[in-house]
This record gives sequence, structure tokens and C-alpha cells, in this order.
Amino acid sequence: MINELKQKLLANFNDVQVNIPEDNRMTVNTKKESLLSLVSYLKNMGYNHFAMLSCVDWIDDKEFELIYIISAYPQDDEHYQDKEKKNILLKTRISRVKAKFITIISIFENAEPYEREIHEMFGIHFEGHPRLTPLMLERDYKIPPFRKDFDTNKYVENTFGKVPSIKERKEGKK
Amino acid sequence: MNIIALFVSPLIALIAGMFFLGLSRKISARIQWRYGPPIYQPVIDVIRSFSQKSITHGKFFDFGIILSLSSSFVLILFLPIGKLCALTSGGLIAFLYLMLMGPFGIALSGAAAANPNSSIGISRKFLLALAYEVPLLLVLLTVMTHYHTISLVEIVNIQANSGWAFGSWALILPGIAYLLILPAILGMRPFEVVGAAQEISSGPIAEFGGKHLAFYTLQHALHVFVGIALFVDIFLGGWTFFGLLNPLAGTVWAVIFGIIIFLLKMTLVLFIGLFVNAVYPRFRIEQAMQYLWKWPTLISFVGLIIVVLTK
Amino acid sequence: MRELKLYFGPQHLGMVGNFSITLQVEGDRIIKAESNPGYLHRGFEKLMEQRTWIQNFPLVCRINVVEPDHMELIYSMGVEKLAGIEVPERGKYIRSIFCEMARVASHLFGAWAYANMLGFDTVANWAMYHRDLLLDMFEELTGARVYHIYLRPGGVRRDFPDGFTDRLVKTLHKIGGKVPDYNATFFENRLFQKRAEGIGIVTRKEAMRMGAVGHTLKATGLKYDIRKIEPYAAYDHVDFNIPTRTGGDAYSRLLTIRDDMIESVHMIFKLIDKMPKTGEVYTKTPNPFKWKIPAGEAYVRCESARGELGLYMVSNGGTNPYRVHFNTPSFNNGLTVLEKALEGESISDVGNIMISLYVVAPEIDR
Amino acid sequence: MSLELLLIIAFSGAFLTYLSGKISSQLRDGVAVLISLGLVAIVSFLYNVQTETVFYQGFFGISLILRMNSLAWFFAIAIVSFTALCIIYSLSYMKDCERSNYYYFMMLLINASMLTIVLAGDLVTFFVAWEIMSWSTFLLISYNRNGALQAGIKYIVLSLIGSMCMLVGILSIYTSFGTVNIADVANHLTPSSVGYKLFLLIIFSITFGIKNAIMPLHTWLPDAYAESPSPFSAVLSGMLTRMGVFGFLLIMYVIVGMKTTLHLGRGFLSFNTILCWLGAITIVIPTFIAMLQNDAKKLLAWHGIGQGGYMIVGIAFGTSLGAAGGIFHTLNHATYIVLLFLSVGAIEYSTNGLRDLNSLGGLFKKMPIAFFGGLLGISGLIGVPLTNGFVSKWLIYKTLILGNAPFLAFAALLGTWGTVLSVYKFLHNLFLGQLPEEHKEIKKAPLTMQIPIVILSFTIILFGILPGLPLKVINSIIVAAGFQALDINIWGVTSETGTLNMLNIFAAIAVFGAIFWGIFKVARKSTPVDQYDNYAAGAAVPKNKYHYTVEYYAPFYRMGKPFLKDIFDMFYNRIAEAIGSICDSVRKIYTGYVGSYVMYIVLFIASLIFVQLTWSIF
Amino acid sequence: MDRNQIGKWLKNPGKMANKYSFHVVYFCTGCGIIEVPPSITTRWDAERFGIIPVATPRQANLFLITGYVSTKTLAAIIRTYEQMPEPKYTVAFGSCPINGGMYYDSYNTITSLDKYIPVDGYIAGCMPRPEAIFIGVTHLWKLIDMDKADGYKRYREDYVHYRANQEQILGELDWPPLFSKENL
Repeated sequence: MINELKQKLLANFNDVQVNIPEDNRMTVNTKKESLLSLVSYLKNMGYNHFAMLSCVDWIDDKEFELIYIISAYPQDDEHYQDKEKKNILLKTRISRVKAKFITIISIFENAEPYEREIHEMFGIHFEGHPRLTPLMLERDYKIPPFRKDFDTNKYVENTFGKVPSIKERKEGKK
Repeated sequence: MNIIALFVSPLIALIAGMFFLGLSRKISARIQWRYGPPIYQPVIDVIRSFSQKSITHGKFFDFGIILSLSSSFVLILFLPIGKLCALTSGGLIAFLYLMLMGPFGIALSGAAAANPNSSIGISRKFLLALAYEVPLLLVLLTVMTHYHTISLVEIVNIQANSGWAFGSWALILPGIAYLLILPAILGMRPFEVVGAAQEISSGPIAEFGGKHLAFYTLQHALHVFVGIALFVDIFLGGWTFFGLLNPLAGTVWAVIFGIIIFLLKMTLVLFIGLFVNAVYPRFRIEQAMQYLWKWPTLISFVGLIIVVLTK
Repeated sequence: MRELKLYFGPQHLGMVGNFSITLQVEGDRIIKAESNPGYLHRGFEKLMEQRTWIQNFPLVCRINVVEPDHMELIYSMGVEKLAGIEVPERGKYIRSIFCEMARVASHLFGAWAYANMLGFDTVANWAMYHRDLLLDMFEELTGARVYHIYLRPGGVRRDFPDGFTDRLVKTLHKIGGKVPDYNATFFENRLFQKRAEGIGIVTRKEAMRMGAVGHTLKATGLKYDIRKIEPYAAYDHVDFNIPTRTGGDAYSRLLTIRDDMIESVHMIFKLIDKMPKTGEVYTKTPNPFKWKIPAGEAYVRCESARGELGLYMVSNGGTNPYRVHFNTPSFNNGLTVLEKALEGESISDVGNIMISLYVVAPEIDR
Repeated sequence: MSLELLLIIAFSGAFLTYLSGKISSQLRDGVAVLISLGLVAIVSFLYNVQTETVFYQGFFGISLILRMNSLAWFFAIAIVSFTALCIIYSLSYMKDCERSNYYYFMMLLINASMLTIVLAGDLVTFFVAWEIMSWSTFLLISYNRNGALQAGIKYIVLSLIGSMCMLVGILSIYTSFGTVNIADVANHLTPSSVGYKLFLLIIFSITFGIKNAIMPLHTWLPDAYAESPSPFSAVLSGMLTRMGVFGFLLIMYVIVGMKTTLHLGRGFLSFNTILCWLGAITIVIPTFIAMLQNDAKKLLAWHGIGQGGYMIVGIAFGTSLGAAGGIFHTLNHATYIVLLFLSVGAIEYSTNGLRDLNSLGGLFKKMPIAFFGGLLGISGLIGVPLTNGFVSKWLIYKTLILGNAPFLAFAALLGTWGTVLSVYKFLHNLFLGQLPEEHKEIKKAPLTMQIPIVILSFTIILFGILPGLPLKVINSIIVAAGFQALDINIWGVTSETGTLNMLNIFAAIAVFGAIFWGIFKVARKSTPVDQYDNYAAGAAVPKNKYHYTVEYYAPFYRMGKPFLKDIFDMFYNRIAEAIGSICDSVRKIYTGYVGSYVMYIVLFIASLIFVQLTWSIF
Repeated sequence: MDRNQIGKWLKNPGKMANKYSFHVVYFCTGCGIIEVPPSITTRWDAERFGIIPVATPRQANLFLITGYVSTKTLAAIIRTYEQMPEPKYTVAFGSCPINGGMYYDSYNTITSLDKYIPVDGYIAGCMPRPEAIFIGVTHLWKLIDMDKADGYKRYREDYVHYRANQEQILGELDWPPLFSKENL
């Protein structure tokens, strides 16, 4: 079953690498251009549950890796098929500089908050996303906080550490 | 007599109202397996509110709450508490109108606060009032038609001679209808839609703090008192208790015991309300209206027809 | 002036958790609802990159305040998968029992929240009391009421004390004995039924489209439960049902939660019966400060009380995780499904719908 | 002062105003105010005068008569004073409007014609004045053109039906008795058959019912009130519509006679019971329809219909308390509805024509006078104790309850509770709540607009605390009509089954108000905050989006909307359409919309004649 | 009621009433809120001491900051605190508001709360047990008795400084200062 899918993917898409590290996971590495069609292909194959979208900052490679994790809802109420047990990790890499990508909201509606979060935390712009407004944060961080080059200790020291206590402020310390 | 009542009856109402608030908190706590606050906790709350520095949203914000509290006190003067009744002018009709003024004052004050939570609360309050007013009016009209008077005092006096209204077959249906709408009048669950804290942040009083809140609490205490006292006066014969006070007739003791009997009856009625309060969730406002316009209205309507036909 | 903006939270008596919903209201109908999370955002995933594998446990459990145990579980599972550690048999059973206790406690908290939302103080008090009885058991086992930090990679921190299972069974019987009372006053109360029925309807098709998980899905009749699909801990050793309803409304969701709670209690009984009487409860792991885990990635998932909980974890062979990303059920339910479910509902039902979708704010914010 | 002179001043004043407007607008304003105030002065001098004059003899041998009695005086003083206030109000309200000469001319003409109606001693004068009033009203309703013209046409068509009915009635009286003198007709009518009396009552009831907007005949009113200029809306609602009440009093108590009217028929089939029930329906349904309105003036208009029901119930119930209550309510209603229309007008003036209940708010800080006018107006409308509405409503309720009509009393009381809801919405949406940013700087209402509001507010309180003042006149009216006199003192009414004494209510409220105001002052001082420092669940208060106005009683609307349609209006429209389609066949003669209405009128009158014929068989 | 207290009641009823009627503003600022429901329900029943949660800050006099404070919450906390009528007391829960606790290096949570609003008392622990809440409250009683729970007075006196600190973190605040010159 899972090998069948692997064969199908390899046959239909020419720039994918498919790994099957263990029973229930399948990793699909792909170029960023073909990700969208891959996602919709998988959806048509019955993988209709978009579980999450994650992002890893590979700072040494100067690249972001986007991970789309897709699985399937059960079709039958009583018996679970193999499909539901699978998780497909779709991976693609994009450049770290002026990072941008395409939204998949048209395929999976619930990707919206995930993309918002990634946008906020990594600064990746998702083209075609209807509201890339801040989700969690209200402050403007110069570097999006989840990037590897954002140093929290330094940031905390510079912002929260520099706030004087009331006593200090009364005594004139800025 | 009237002069004494003028001073004493607001006092009794205030103390009893606060006592009822405390009692209801205590009883609810006991039903919920808790120890509950001391019975004088509402008094402490009021003192605390008075000691706090409130905010005001303008003159009218203050005016509404003063109007509300003072008209609630005026209402007490029209209510026979035991044998005390200071004013009789206008009868039950004036009473009904004055009953409206307390909530109306709060509505004005709450709306002046420019908070939509208050506005929604007030809109619910008026809708609920409209809903329970339909059966309530029918009930009161039944009683007034039956006794052929519009005076509350007279209704109590007639009951002293001819037995409680709740015991007479013609008025039992209105009595039941009144009991059914009593939680709505008192604003208890399942009709606690007005100050629904979890929905609209305690509704009309969302902006009340400090003395405004204290005034509101006093007004609420009086409102609870009036809601129950009206039932006791109209259906449970006010101060009468199967001729128990006949030997004392004419003495001061009759008045005092009359008040005590009256308050005991009120406590009994409050308990009924509290037990309903404990086991029901809040209605949605339209459900409350549908309910109130169904059974209580039907029962009181039948009651009115019976009274009109047997007249 | 036509539109009215109403804030439901963060400072609101009806809001469970530090979360905000901005409502656009016409009359008392909601035209549009917008979830506004982030009041509890602490940047856990960033902080975890700066702490060692074991140091992260105190952080992990604080992601979900209401039931921290599944968070610990999934993090342990992730580390185990990356490091290739096996859990001993008894450890697996204890894990399952522990997680089911957490599920019951969480559902009782949910019952409190729902009852409290409708002003149903009596039931709310009972539910909180019974949850406390369960927290006492947690306290006996782990020494803490809320954040237990009991699970660890390779098993659990320590074995059950003597007679713990008996006391647990006794407590659960005590709680279970009150189920008829709960049913009479709460779940099957006609007024409550009227109040909860038909609001916040999410049909199965919509739920699947919006990627809903947990009771939102179960209430539409779909048996989507990771415990069955991809059994972990000791769940493949016991036989249990997944309660479902078909209404898809708040009432169905709440009944699913109730049935799930009862099912969990039964499962605990079964697990206790089947549990190996002796044996190791954990596999030894290296010195936590020097513990390096080989490079790789893992995606693990489990069924928390709120639904599918996922964890994507990457290691670069160091002492710290390289990237941790939790996929919490509330994230989806609270941001996508909630906004949809609230549209067209009355403002008096905002809290009900939110709680019936079982949204817990810190889970969203992380 | 003879009555002819009064009318000459009234009529010539109208023309004079128009002419002086050609010279200068200031002169015109001055003349208008002078004339209207002069009329007030003259009429008030006629207090307690009982006189009758024949002012024209030659009209087909009919003598045209003017007469003055307490009923006429009561209405006359109300008419001239309210019109005078509205004229004063108009000075600034109509300042920048075009065709203002025409407006003042029409206002004064209506004033004069209403005065003639109440002073008329014979039916011909009555009819002619009635027609002048109807037509000039039509012209003034359609003053604003566009939608107003539609409203005006609706009004005039229904008015024409009414006039035709009246004409039929008058002709029938003239052919039967050969006289149109009201006093003579009353004498002649006493021995005539019950059927004929009933015929007269019904045919005149249709006329006056249309004018007073009794429930199935009310359709002209909401649009007319809403579309006409505010000061005229005030006159229209306050006095002009209440000419219907005057008509009812005339036909029921004067022409047919109180005793006869009250004993026509038996039980539910008696004339006054049916009229009572029509009144009760008129109270309840329009009041609840008013809750659905989003236009401030339309809301008031529906209340205008609803309050008319109280008067009808009071008059038709036919006890001395009821009649007194009905007549007193006419005055009270005029006071507060004029006040409310003027307050709305002030808002309209200040916000450049806004009267949509959903787009205003928070004006009480910007327009305190208009706000207090509105507050007292709605208090009167509800009948809050210490306002005049309370007294008249109390009289009506009491007589209904003690007269063993609990269901009528229920309808009346229910109407009051419906009133509370809708007028609170009115007050809340206009004056309370959040002030929109764009209304932060609004132009102040000028003094000439504030004075009438203040005077009327004061009147409401005055008549509320001292109801004895107007009740004294009313007492003489009902005594003249043949009722038992009421026991009236300055503070209220005394009777053996429950007395009303506004003094102790007033004293109690004053004392307690003073006490709690004192406590409030003594307690810790509160900090004033602005409207943006408000509870918003920890968030910042949004500007212009934090006022709950739209569908204020949304749950009720959802429940009630299917039942609270104006079915009669739709019914009439459908009839009009049907007749229009019939008329298509004779289109060469009748073209257009009005034609169908005329056809409708003809059919209507034919049916009335048919009714008369059937009745005379009995 | 303790008979010894009658004298105190007569002397300063406002203070005593404030002690025995804590109306808590219900705001789940952090995870510490999880122990508030147990403490107000059956098991611990805070209502016997007059402690009940209320809906809006206007009616409250006790503000429980239940745990860590993120910057987004800080704005809401300040707003809520300023809307509470005086006298008002703040009690912070857990270690996080004291010095950041385990989130000392988080980029989104402030490290010590009393730089932004005055805190009258701290309940240490993560989380504090419900008993600890009561101990905190009894301690607050003592502080009130000794007039040391003067956070609101400090806030009034040093408002300029507090406001400056708030603005340093939150940027321009979108509400006007609570105390203008004439209000002080």
C-alpha cells in the first residue's frame, strides 16, 4: 500500500524523493514548485487531513524547511485502513533571504492559522493568504523570534532587563 | 400608624432584603456542598462598595441609579408589610408602575455608561419584564377582579376575613402562575438572563462600581423583597395566619407579630425559589420568553376566565 | 454605527483561559467572529531549543494547564523515537492509566467550565470537587497537584506506591457513583438540553474540511481516535469503545465528552486488571546533561483529551532539540473551527460553543 | 370677544403671514408668532364662556352657527397653544427651507380650520372646516415631495373616504330632520329608531376612526407622520389626529347622546363594546409594531396610533372615570408626543436630518435640553408616576378593572409594557450609549427650539403632579355630556374604591430622592471618565463601534416579526391593486393610480348605503 | 464575627469591609488560574471569606495576577487594573511575576511585574496550592490592617514612572493617562 503510493508519486512527479523511514511515516522531499500540486494530488488520493505545517530554520544551509504533515480521516466508522495510520511529511526548502512561499489554503482550509503562525514566527510570506495579520505577537521584533539568529537572552536583557524599577526611575535613572 | 409605617417599613424592607440576599447565598452554598459566606456578607459587600472610589460616566449615570433606589423605596411604602402600609394612593396600578421605575432607573444609568454589555443586559431585562409581565398582569387582574378592588391593603384585609387567596379554589390557578414566574421576577435562574455574568459581563451593572454598585445592591435587595412580598400579600394573606393574631387585635403586638409572620412566609417562598435556582441552568432569553408565554400565561388566563365567568 | 464590536475575553467571566474572541454583532447575532490568541504566548518552542532534552519537561507540561500529562507523554514519545528507547511493559501500562486519569480530570474540568458558563453553579461545584479527588491521587503519585512531570523518556518516574491502584479504584467508584446525579441535573436536564442543542453545529463534512479533531469530530460520528488508529502506550492491550454522536452540535459534543469520561474510567479498571504486577517501569537513560540524541526527525501523535496531539521534533545530534513543534488540538479547533461555528449564533452562546469545542488557550499560544 | 372675530383673526392671519412673507422673512416670522400667540390669548380669555352665535344665515336657508362650551374650549386652547409652540419652534427649524411662506400659511390655515371644527355649532360648518383641514394637511404632509407625496396621497384618499361618509351622514340627517344644528339634531334624534342611530354612529365612526387612526383604518398615519416636517408632525400627531377624538365625543355624547350610545346593543354586540375592543386592538398591535421601527419619527407615529387606542377605550367604555381619562389622555398625549417630535426635530436639525435610530447615540451630553425633553416625553408616554400620562392611564385602568372588563384592562396594561420597551429603545439609541465621533461637534439647537421643549416638559410634570387643573375642565365636559361628576381635588381623584393622590407619591419620591441624592453626595466622590474608558474585556474600546443599537430587541423581533406585519396596509394595497386591474378595462376614462382609489370610494359608499338599507329593514 | 474586631469595624468600616469582601476580578492571566476554580468551589470554598469572582474590574477590589505575564496580557492587565476602583489590591501568583520564573529568557513575557503595576503581595510557587491562596489572602489582611497594602497609593503617587515603564515596553499606549494633573 505505502509502496504503491511511493511508486505513484515517483511516476507522477519527477522531482520528488520518497523515503519510508518506518511503518507509519513517509517523507517526501520535493522542490518548492511542485509542492502545491503534490498536496492536491495527495488530497485526491484520500489524504484529506492536514495535520500541521511546521518550519525548521536550517541556518547553516541558509534555508527554511517547510514540513507539511498530512494524514487521512477514517472512511469507515468501524475499521481502520492502513491509510489512516500513515503520516506523510512533505518537505520543501526555500531560501532564507526574503523568504516567501505560496499558500495552500485553497486546498486545505485549516492551513490558514498555521501559515499565519509561520509567517509571524519565521517571517515567511505566504502569497495569496487573506490575512497575514499578527496572530500571537503584538510587538514588533526586528528578527522573527523563531529564527535561529534571534537570541532570546540578549533580547530579554535589552528590553525587559533595561526597564528600571520604580525606585530606580524615581531616583532619576533612565 | 401611617406615620410609623413611613419610617419603619423601608427599614424592615431593607434589612429583610439584605437578609434574603445573604440567605440565598448561604442556601445555595449548602446545596453546592459548600460552607457558604456569613449571612451578613451582603452588608459587608455594600459597605465595601461604599468605601470604594467609583467612576461616573456623567450626571445622568448618577441620576439613574438614584432614581432607581429612591423609587424602589417609594414602592415599599405602597406595600403592606404585615399590617404596616404607609401609602395607599393609586392602589395596585400605581404599584405596578412604581415597580417599573426601579429597573427603568437602572436601565437609564446603565445605558448612560455607553457599554454595549449594559445595553444588551437592559434589552434582555425589558424583554424578560415584558415576558413575565403578561402572566403577572393576568394574575393581578384576576385578583383585582375577584376582590373587586384595586387596593392592596384591601386585598389583604379581605383575605384576613375570608381566608388566603391561595386556598380559595377560584384563585389557585393564578397563585400557581405567580409561583411559576416568581424566579423570573426575582431574576433567579433559570431566568438569570439579565446579569448573565458569563455571557455579557453582568449586564446592566457592568460599569457600576463603588457607590453605584452599593446603590444597585440595595435596590436589588428591595426588588427581591418586593417580588416575594407581593406574592405573600396577594396569595398568602399577608400578615394573617389562621386567626392566630385575633386575640391580640388592636395592640402593638399584633403589628409586630404580623410583621414576623409576614417575613416567615416570605422566607418560605424564597426557599422555593432557591431550590429552583439551584438545579437549573440559565435560559436563553427567547427560551425564557417562550416559556413564560406558554404555561404561566395559559394557567393565569384560564384563571382569569374562571373568575370572570363565576363573577 | 451599524456594526457592534464586542470583546469576549481576555478579561471576561465567561472566558476559560486567556483568550479573546472579537465578535461583530448585529442584534444579538454574531456576523463574524475572530479568534485573537497570543495572550499566553511564551515562545515554548524557542525556549526548548535552549534547554537540554530533560530540562524541557517542566516547560512541556505547562503548554496545557488543564491536562499537562499528555504533553509530557508526547514529548517522551518523541524523545524515545529519536533516541530509540523502548518502554518496559509495566511502564506502558502505568502511562496509560496515568493518561486516562488525566483525561477524566480534564473532562471534569470541562464539565465545570460548561456548567459554570450556563450559570449552573451546583454542577460546577460538584465537578470541581470530583476533579479534586482525582488530583489527590495525582498528588499521591507524583507529589504535585497540577504539573506532575511524571512521565519521562523510557517510562515513568517511579512505580505506583503500595495500594495505589485500590485507592484509585475507590476514588473512581466514588466519582462514578455520582454519574446518575450528573445525568439528572446536568446532562439530561431538559433545560440544559434545550440550551445546548442545535448550537454551534459543525457537520461532519465541515469538520473534515476544517481539519477538526477530537470531540468536534466524534460528535459528528467519525471515530477518529489515535489510540485506536495508531496505538501507543498500552492501548493496544485493552479493548475500548470510542463514543460518538451524530448531532454535531454542542450538546452532542458534551455527551461525547461524558461518554468518553465513563469509557476512560472503565479503561482504567481494565488496565489495572491487565497490568503486569511487577517489573521495571522505566529504561535507564544517560546522564541528562550530557545526553546527546542522534540527528534525525520524528513526528509522533497521541490522543489527548482534546483530540489529536502531534509533535514534530528535529535533532541535530546535540544536547538540545534543534526544533520542536507541537500540533495541539486547540490550535485548529480554536482558530479555524471556532470562528466558523460562532457565525450566526447568538451572543449568549459564545462561551458554550467555545467550551464545547474544548478550546484551551495556552495550547494555542504555546 | 365674539367667536367670529376669533376665526377671522385666525384665517386672515394665515393669509397675512403669507403676504408678509413676500416682503421679508423676518416680518413673516413675527406675524406668524404674533397671530398664533394672539389666538392663545384670545382663547384663554374665553374660559368658562358659554355662547352661541349665528354668523351666516343664507346658505340654503341653513343657519351656520358657532358656539363655545367647555368641550370646545378644552380642545380650542389645546389646539392654539400647541400650534403656537410649534410655530415658535419652526422659526429656526424651517429657517433654511424653501417654500417657508407656504409652510407658515398652511400651518396657520390648519390651525384656523381646527379651531373652526371645535367651535362649529352645525354640521355644515363642521364639514367645511373638516375639508379645509384635510386638504391643507395633505399639502403640508407632502411638503418634502418624493416619499412625502406618496404619504400625502395615502392620507388624502383615506380622508376622502372619511369625508364622503360624513357627507352621507350629514345629508341623511338633513333630509330626515331638516336641520344641521347640532343641538337640534340631538333633540330630534332622541325619539328616532335604534337602527338609524346606529347607522349614524357607524358612518361617523368611520370618518373619525380614519382621522384618529383606529386599527383597521390607520394606514395613512405612519408614513404621514414620518415624512412631514417635524413641527408639523407634532401638530399632526398632537392635535390634528385627535380631531377624531373630538368627533367621537361629538357624535357619541352630544349628537346621539351618552345614554343612548351606551345602551345600543347587548353584551358583546353593543356598539361601545365593539369600539372598546377596536381601541384595545389599536393599543396593543401598533405599540408592538413600534418596537420594530428604526426611524425615530415612525416609531413615534406608531405610538401615536397606539395611544389613540387609550382615548377610544376610555371614551367608549362610557363611565365618568373612563370618559375623563380618555379626554385627559388626549391632552396628555398631545403634550408628550409634541414634545417628542420636537426633540427628534432638534436632533434632525443638529445632525443634518439624521433620525435613523441605528446611526445615532450618546447625544445626551451634547443636547441636554432635547434629551430631557425626550426623557420626560417618554416618561409621559409610558405613564411613569409624576407625569401626566400616569394620571390619565390610571383613570382608564381603574375604570376598566372595576367595570369588570379585565381583558380590556389587560390589553391596555400590556400596551403600556410594550410602550416601555419601544420608547426605551428610542431614548437609548438616540441619546444614550456611545457618542459617534462625527457628532462630537454638532451645532447647538437655537433658543427658539429649546423654549417649546422646556415649556412642554414643564407642562408634563405640572399636569402630572397637579392633575386637578385640567381635570376640572374635563369634569365640566363630562358633566355636560351627562355623566356623574368626579370628585376632584387639585392633587388627584377621590373615590370610594381607591383614590389617586399625586401629592403623596410626589412627596415620597421627592423625600427619598433627596435622601439618596444626599447620601450619594456624602459618599466618596466619583471620578468622571470619558466614554472610551469603558469595560471592554481588557481591550481598547473601539470608536464608533461600541453602541448596541441595531435590532435592540433582537430575540423578540425574531419571534414577533411574522405576526407584527401591518396586514391592513397590505390588504388595502392589494385592494387598490385589484381595483386598479379592474379599472384597466375602463382605462380610457380612468387612468392612473388615484382613479382606482376613487372607484374604491364609490364602491365603499355604495356598500355603506347597502348597510343602511339593511339596517332600516330591522 | 470576632468580637474583638467590633472596635475596628466602628473605627474604620471601609477598611474592614474591604478586608472581608474581596471581589476578585476574573482574569486568567496565566496558568495559575487553574487553581482558582478549586479554591472557589466546594473543596476550599473561598466564599466563606467573602472572596468571589466578579465579572468586571469596576466591581472588584482584588486583582489576582495568576502567573506569568506576556506583553500582550500586560496591556490588558494595566487596563483592567486602572479600571478597578480604589482601594484595590494586587496579588501575584507563582514565581513568574516576581522575576520571570522559568520564562526568564522568554522574549514575550515580562520578568518582574512590579515595574509596571504595583503588587501588594506575592504567592510563591508553581503553582501555588489553593491553601497558598488563602494564606496569601490572610497575609493581605494583615497588610491591610497595617496599612501596608498601599499599592494603589503608590500607583497614584508614582504614576508618571509607572506609565513611563509601561510605555517603554508596550510602546505608545492607546488610552489616556489615568491620572491627569487635577486628578492626582
